[in-house]
Amino acid sequence: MIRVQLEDFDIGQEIDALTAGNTGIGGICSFMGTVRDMAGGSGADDAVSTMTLEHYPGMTEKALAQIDAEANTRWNLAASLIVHRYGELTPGDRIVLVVTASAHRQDAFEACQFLMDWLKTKAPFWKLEASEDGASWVEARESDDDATARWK
Amino acid sequence: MIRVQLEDFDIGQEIDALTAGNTGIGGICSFMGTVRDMAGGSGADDAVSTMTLEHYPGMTEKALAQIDAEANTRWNLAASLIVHRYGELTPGDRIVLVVTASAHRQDAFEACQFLMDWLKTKAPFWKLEASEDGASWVEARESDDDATARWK
Amino acid sequence: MKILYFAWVREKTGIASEEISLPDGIGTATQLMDWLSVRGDGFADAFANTDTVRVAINQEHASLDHPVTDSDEVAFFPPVTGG
Amino acid sequence: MKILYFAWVREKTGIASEEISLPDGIGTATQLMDWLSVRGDGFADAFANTDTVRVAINQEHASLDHPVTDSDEVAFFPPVTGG
Repeated sequence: MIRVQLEDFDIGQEIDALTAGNTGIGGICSFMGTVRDMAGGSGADDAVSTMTLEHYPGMTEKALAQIDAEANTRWNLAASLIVHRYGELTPGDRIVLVVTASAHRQDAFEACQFLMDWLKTKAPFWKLEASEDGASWVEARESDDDATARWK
Repeated sequence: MIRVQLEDFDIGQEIDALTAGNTGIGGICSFMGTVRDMAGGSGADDAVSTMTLEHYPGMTEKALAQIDAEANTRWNLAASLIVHRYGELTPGDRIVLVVTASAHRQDAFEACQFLMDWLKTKAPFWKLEASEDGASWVEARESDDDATARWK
Repeated sequence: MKILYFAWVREKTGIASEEISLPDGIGTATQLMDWLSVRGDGFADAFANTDTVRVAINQEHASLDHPVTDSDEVAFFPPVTGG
Repeated sequence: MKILYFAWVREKTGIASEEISLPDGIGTATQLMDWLSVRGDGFADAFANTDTVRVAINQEHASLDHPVTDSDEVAFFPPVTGG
């Protein structure tokens, strides 16, 4: 299941809704990305005041649904969820939630990492960080490309 | 931080309490173990009605605190939490929660897996599964030993 | 053809999207970028370094030498930074 | 010495814990198990297959040949299955 939304989310409610009634689940892995107060590439002095997430409506939903299906093909999952926010956020705010539920924990852990690595390098989102010094677009990191490459 | 308790927990509240005020956190990985309705080693017909978790009070708290400290030595974590329940549970009930928060997602994922693998093989808990056919102690799995061995 | 621009590509071109008729002789995303570049300083700036520009055709990631046709939806943007 | 029994080891011995005075000549966990085994059928059954029994000494996992002294807290239990 995937959702792209402006609104915040509650991890407990999301997990409960996703796993309700399915008592074959033995493990639920989740990852939540939050806005850090330090600008991505720069020194610790450059405090972020807001982060604005732009995305490509239409492509985002399509791409997220594809990768969610792919994770369910590769691993034995009872349920999975991707929730990604867009719009203006501030440090500490939740950005993204990935939940994977499985009978066995290894499937849940691997699928969750796969989805996060993929989101970082393929989902059409762009982050604009604003600090006292002005606004700048967060640059993609090579380490994220490397992380995605291991799932080939 | 570690806790051993009879009571249920709320993952959202636990994460909020753990990460409150720390805006240097970029990613929060969590794993929740739940009671499955199928008996561990046996066929799908053997539906579990209750699972009772026995533990070793004193050693449990000590061992959990040690491994929590070890995870914080091995990975760059902003915060970590282990909550493990004991007592009588039924299918779908939450058993354990591990939360790891870090500036970078790889640290959070690895530390969370490390803690779960360790809990499966070293934490002094024992599971008694009761079904219509009677009660039996869950046997340790070799695959869990293998999973723990990779962290040496 | 519908063209969309995102993030700093959008800021440099000054527009988020437009409809154009694909001119004769433009057969790939790279050729489309070259053609867009000569429309003005903003466009020239946006496509000055094609190494930093990514393209999606009909909402799928594509390579810069991917064919484009007049019925396609083409999007130009920097490497993505979601998650 | 305080001795604790957990899970099916506890069920077989019939007791969860006891205080004993460590007899002379018992210097390791294995020797303690052997000594406990001859106290009755339940104990014999609990320690019949030492491959399936684990030991903790003073609340730390230990090997079966680990020394034990009268001031130790020793626990016997099956391989753990938490998490």
